[in-house]
Amino acid sequence: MKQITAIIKPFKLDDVKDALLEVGVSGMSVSEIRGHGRQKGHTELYRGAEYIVDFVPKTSISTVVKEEQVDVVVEAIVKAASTGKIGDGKIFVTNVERVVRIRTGEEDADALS
Amino acid sequence: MKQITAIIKPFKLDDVKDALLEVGVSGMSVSEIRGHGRQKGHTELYRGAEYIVDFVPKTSISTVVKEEQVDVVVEAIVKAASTGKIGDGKIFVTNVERVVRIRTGEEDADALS
Amino acid sequence: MKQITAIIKPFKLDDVKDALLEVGVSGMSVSEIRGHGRQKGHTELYRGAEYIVDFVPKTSISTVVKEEQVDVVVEAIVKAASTGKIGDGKIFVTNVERVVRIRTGEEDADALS
Amino acid sequence: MDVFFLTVGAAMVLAMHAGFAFLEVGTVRKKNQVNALVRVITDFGFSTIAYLFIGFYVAYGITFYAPVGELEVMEGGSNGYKMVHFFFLLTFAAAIPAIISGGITERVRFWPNALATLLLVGLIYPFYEGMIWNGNYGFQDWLEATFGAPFHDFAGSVVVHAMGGFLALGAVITLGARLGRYTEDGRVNAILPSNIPFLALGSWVLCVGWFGFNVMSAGTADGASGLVAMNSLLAMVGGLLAALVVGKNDPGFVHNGALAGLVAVCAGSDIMHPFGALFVGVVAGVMFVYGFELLQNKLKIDDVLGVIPLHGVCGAWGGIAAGIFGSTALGGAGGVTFMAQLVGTLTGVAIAVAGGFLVYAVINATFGIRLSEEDEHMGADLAIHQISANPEEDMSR
Amino acid sequence: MDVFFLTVGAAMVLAMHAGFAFLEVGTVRKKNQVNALVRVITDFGFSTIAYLFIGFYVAYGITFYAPVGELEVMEGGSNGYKMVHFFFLLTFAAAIPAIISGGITERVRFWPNALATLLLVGLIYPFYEGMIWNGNYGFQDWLEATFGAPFHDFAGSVVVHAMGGFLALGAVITLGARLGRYTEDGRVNAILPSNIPFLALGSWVLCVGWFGFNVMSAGTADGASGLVAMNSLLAMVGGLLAALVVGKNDPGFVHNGALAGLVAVCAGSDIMHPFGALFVGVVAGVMFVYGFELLQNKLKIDDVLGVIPLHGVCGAWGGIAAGIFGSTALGGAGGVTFMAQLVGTLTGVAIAVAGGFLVYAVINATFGIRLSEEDEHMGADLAIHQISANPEEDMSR
Amino acid sequence: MDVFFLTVGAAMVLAMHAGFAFLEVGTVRKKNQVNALVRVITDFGFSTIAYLFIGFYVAYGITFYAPVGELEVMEGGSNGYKMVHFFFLLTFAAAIPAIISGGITERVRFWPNALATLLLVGLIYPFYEGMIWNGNYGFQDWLEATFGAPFHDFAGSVVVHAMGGFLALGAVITLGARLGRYTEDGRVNAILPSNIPFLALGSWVLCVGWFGFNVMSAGTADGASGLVAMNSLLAMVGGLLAALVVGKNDPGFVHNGALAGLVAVCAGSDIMHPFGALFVGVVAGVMFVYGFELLQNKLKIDDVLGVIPLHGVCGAWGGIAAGIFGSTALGGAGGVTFMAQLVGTLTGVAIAVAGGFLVYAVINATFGIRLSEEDEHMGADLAIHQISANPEEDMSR
Ligand SMILES: Nc1ncnc2c1ncn2[C@@H]1O[C@H](COP(=O)(O)OP(=O)(O)O)[C@@H](O)[C@H]1O
Ligand SMILES: Nc1ncnc2c1ncn2[C@@H]1O[C@H](COP(=O)(O)OP(=O)(O)O)[C@@H](O)[C@H]1O
Ligand SMILES: Nc1ncnc2c1ncn2[C@@H]1O[C@H](COP(=O)(O)OP(=O)(O)O)[C@@H](O)[C@H]1O
Repeated sequence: MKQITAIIKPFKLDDVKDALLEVGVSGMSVSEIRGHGRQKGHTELYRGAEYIVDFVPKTSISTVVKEEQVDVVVEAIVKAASTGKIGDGKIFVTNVERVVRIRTGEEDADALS
Repeated sequence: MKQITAIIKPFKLDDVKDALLEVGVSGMSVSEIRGHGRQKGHTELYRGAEYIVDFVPKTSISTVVKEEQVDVVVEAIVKAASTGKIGDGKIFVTNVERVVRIRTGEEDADALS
Repeated sequence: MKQITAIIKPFKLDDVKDALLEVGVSGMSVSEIRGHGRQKGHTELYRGAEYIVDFVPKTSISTVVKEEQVDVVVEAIVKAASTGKIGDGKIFVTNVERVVRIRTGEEDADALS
Repeated sequence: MDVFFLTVGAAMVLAMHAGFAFLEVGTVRKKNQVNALVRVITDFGFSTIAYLFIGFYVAYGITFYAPVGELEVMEGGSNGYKMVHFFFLLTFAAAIPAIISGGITERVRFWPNALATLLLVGLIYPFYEGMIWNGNYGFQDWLEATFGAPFHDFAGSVVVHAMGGFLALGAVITLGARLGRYTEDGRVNAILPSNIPFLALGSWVLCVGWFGFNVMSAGTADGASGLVAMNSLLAMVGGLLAALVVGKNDPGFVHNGALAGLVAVCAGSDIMHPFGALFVGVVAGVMFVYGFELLQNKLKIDDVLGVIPLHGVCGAWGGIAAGIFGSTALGGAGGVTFMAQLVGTLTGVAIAVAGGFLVYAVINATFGIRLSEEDEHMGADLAIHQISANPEEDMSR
Repeated sequence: MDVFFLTVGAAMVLAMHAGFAFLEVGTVRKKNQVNALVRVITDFGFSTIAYLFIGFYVAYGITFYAPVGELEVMEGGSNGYKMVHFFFLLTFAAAIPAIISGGITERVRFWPNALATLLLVGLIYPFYEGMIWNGNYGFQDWLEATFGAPFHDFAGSVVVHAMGGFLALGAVITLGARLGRYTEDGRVNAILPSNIPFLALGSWVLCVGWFGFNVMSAGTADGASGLVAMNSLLAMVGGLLAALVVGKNDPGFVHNGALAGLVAVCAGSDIMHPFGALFVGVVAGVMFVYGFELLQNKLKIDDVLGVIPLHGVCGAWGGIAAGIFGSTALGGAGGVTFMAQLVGTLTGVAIAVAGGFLVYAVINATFGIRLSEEDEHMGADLAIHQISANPEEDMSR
Repeated sequence: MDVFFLTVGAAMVLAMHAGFAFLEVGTVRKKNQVNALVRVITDFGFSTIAYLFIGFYVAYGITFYAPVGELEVMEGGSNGYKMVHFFFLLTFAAAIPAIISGGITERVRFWPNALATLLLVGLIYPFYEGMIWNGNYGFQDWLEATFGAPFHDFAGSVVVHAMGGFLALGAVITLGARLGRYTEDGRVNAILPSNIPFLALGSWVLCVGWFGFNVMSAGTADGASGLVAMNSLLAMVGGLLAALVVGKNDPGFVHNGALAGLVAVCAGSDIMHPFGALFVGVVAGVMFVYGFELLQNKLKIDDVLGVIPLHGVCGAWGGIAAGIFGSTALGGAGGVTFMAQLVGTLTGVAIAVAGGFLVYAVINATFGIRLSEEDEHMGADLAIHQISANPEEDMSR
């Protein structure tokens, strides 16, 4: 199984979630993070003084899927999350060796609902 | 070394933490996330209008342990976190190639306190 | 590619970020977590009664880099994040199989800006 | 002495504007809190200017274009009563934009709204105010001749509240609903309030200040009536308890229910029996809850705080109720007739509805009244004020 | 004129109820904030009903079952003084459930609590109130005959505060401690307050309103006494500074310490020397801090806001202190005796303790007074009101 | 009657202290909110002690060392007027540390600050207060002899506000800027406020209370002047609208702009024409915004809330403006001269600047006035009070 983690723009979460559900992904976990990349953060003004925003808010959405689903999931995310503007984010794919469903003890493929 | 990440119901955190300490895990990291799975989110009513809750609050707890500890740790989590109701969560096991303790520079097994 | 995740003391974030930028890491993601390790949490007093703090606030900072960068990045983090006091944190290195830049669809090394 | 009396009253009604602000801050989404605060306080400022230079003259024919020495300040022992009276009446006039604000919040542009405030407080409100409270245009005389009594609106159920509430109708409809409030397939999406404690704080401030609004409407310390105080109390209680039951413990309904009772009791608080006032409050509380749900969910009018049912409907109910429960037949003090109350109230409502559509339509046509979609999405705080409600937390890092 | 006077007083004491609400909102956990707000405002509503139809009659034999024309509203120049007096005294009566609320919060069921409010404000409080302030049952005459002076409680240290605080004793013990507060092995777990600024806001509102509570207790504008104002001020300051030192800078102790001083000064504020009042306040501040810790940590009585030490203990101290510092020997105005104060105070405390256990035990036996464990865990906000304090943030997504 | 009058005034100004507290709570970072609250309320306590035992005597020669019976409480129908007058004037005196507090917050040590409060309210403030308001040291006589009129400061633009604001200059400079505010390479780092709604709440409370501050400065109910009320209103509005425009919709500027207008109008509110007051307010609003930016960004004086421009500069402007707009030539009531106002104002400013540097330098040299770097980094809340503003959320787990 593979874990696919996408760092996306927060306002794209709904679109990405819908896209994932459409390609048959049924479970996912989301958290709010802050990111720094090409979109570098910026300097703002408050009452004539500067303040520096090093990190911009991003949303991380991750799902664990069977190997054969990876390509279609990645593609779905790219399509749903892309705006074409800098800061759209990244997708990382990593290997997951074992999955357990806590409720039933089922393992691996069976545990992925 | 392996990283074991469990997505659990938030009110189970204390139990899982105690269970981990009991089986000799000494370090762990926790964060608040939101999840979507079989427990799908729901539609609520406010003053006669609906609002949709797509994600439910979950807690992610993760610990890096030596390979030989994995089974007992997974078992301990399953036992502590399970309520038998949908939404109990999942456990993911992934491979960690290297661990460094920042304070001392110790690596791998030595770095896992 | 490798993902390097460091759990550090929150007030060290700026130093670590600067250190990463210096060694040529250009992208990173940060989130607030709570940790338990040797630095165990503590018991505090409020109006004569105790309350137990099991977890201490930590910051997780993670970056995905090319294999050859791992050593220098780890070293940079250790240097920037270390205070020599318990609770300085850990660094975990894991394997990343695929990286996609959402905006352009570029993959792997090209996707790491 | 009377200056002291009215100063206390004016300060209490001034405080009510803080109440309006926090009621709104608590009800809107977090991204619009700052704008709610700034809009309410600056609307008060614009109202002052409009009422000082135009509105007060329209209603009462009074101006201040003379040296202080000639403004009746020092002589006659009046101690500048006229001036504190201006202050007191201004705090009523300024309630008009404060009421409307709750309906149009989260999507209205700043300066076009300020322009609306100037027009409403300078012209439309004082037009009706003068008609009722200063006998302008012979309207009251005509009512008295026709129905046996003038229109009785002691503290403004109609003059202030129904006027504000029904002016909001045109404003809210001209603006349209907030993005995502109603879907194309007819679903109604709830938009949750940001902060119940602030909402409750606003309501409490309004409740307390209301006793200045009502009791001090007597104008002189010797005219202050315990009946007005007691009736206001009982209507407030009736409204809040009714809203508790009908609104199924919803904190927003409870805290607004108290206000509904107070809105309704203004007109007849000086003539109704306390039990009558209690009943009027109960009815207002029920009306508010049902009116709110009807408007939002059935009629799909996105009146964010529910100011149309709260001030509009309950205000009109108050105007009419004074004609019912003020009668001696129901233990009241008399001196009112049902028909005069009905006609007076409907006249006010008609002026408000017409005036609201007129003013907002004209502004919309000339300047545009609504935030751009992008700004609305980002929130009025960042779009208009470049700062959020909790900047330290939200904006750095 | 006196109507104006009492209206201002009543409005100020009405505001104190907002103070009670926010003191509680700030002290409870976030999941119980909405419930605290709704409970305090609706308790005020239920109190009004109970006092209007029963309590005011029990205490003073006054009812309102007559047309307005006969209620002394217009004639005699009294301007309905009786009515605003009702309003003023009601705001005191309604303080009883508001006080108790702080002790029983976070775990009490809604409607059983409302029933308790009706019983306490309709019967028990006015029973003692009438005994002391209306000379009912010859109690004051007996005290005067026996000890040389009646029981002097100018603004209710005992009649209101000790009564409320000790009524809470039965309530809190009947309810039991919050889940997890005391462990089986005898550990005391701190439960941290949610919001210090709201707590402080509540305290400030109470402090300011208290000057209505005390000064306007004179009943007439001409009776208003600068001594009462000054003594209230100094006791407040004494209480807050003492609590600062004894409470080691704890913001909760400081802000409640001010209230402790004010509770204690009510009874003798019209007769003590200012320095006496300062001292009485200092003692109250110290008593509150130690009393709080004793009760919570040693006696394991889970009185969330500490209303038993605050209103109960400091109130009783105030009743007795009036007999000490009111004496001419200590620079006071005299007219009081220590024994009358002691007996009067203890009588009040006894009635409160007995009444509290009685009312809450009966309600507990018949309806059950405590939330289910599950509801308590989830929080009263979601359990009772289906909404949290920050719905936008907490409830969607 | 006058006791009632002043009690209402004193209660309103007491409430202003809550306003000071919340204005500060909203402006500081979250880690210093609790400290702001505790410091403001305890400063009020320390001020009371200092003014009771020393300050009131320094200014007016009055003490309270006699039994109540001799304190003019009961006789002469004065009802203890002297006492409530003490209370009223104390609330002004206590504004001094409350004003300064906003400048020195986020880095000042607790007890050294308390000591400063004692010195300022016991000695420095009453020295100048007595000079102006009690004719001490023949200063007013000399002004009148020299310039044709005494220094006119009706409600304290200079006596209270400029005094407080310029005392803060020495305090702020002695303390130095907050960590990280100005970098070595000359950059100015913005430090964002934590909570705009609390800031706005503080401002509203101050605005409303200010009508007690100004109108009740008449001292007697019969002296209350509608002109004062109206002028205060218009200056407030002028200040807030000017700050809206000049401050580009910034909510902090708008809400403080209202205060700037009110600060400036105190001195001449009883003699200026309403239009003059409006203009004075507009100028004050502009001055505040520019003064704030000049001080913070150019002069690099880290006056957190901007109390030096707000109270200092606008207060001085108010003192001088009374000499301009109070003249009959500009429609005012006359009785003032420009030179007397100028000299009186500058004298106050000079005393304040000198006194501020003196007191804070001495305290700094003896005890140290600034938190350790570590404590400042952690925040005054945890460092001094061992608790944060939202303990449940921040401190457990
Ligand atoms: N090397 C990296 N490792 C971890 N996270 C990264 C990395 N590069 C980018 N990110 C995350 O992705 C977000 C978007 O990346 P950015 O470079 O700004 O835009 P883009 O992906 O469009 O080129 C960043 O804010 C950060 O959270
Ligand atoms: N495939 C998945 N990838 C990542 N997280 C998942 C996945 N499936 C479930 N989760 C997480 O686990 C939580 C519980 O899963 P759910 O399917 O609702 O219940 P159960 O595990 O009891 O079947 C989800 O809310 C989500 O956070
Ligand atoms: N085995 C582990 N797995 C996951 N996270 C860990 C582990 N051990 C430590 N951590 C994280 O690192 C933080 C610091 O570790 P700790 O043992 O307290 O100090 P140190 O690393 O200096 O020995 C912890 O609070 C926790 O967040």
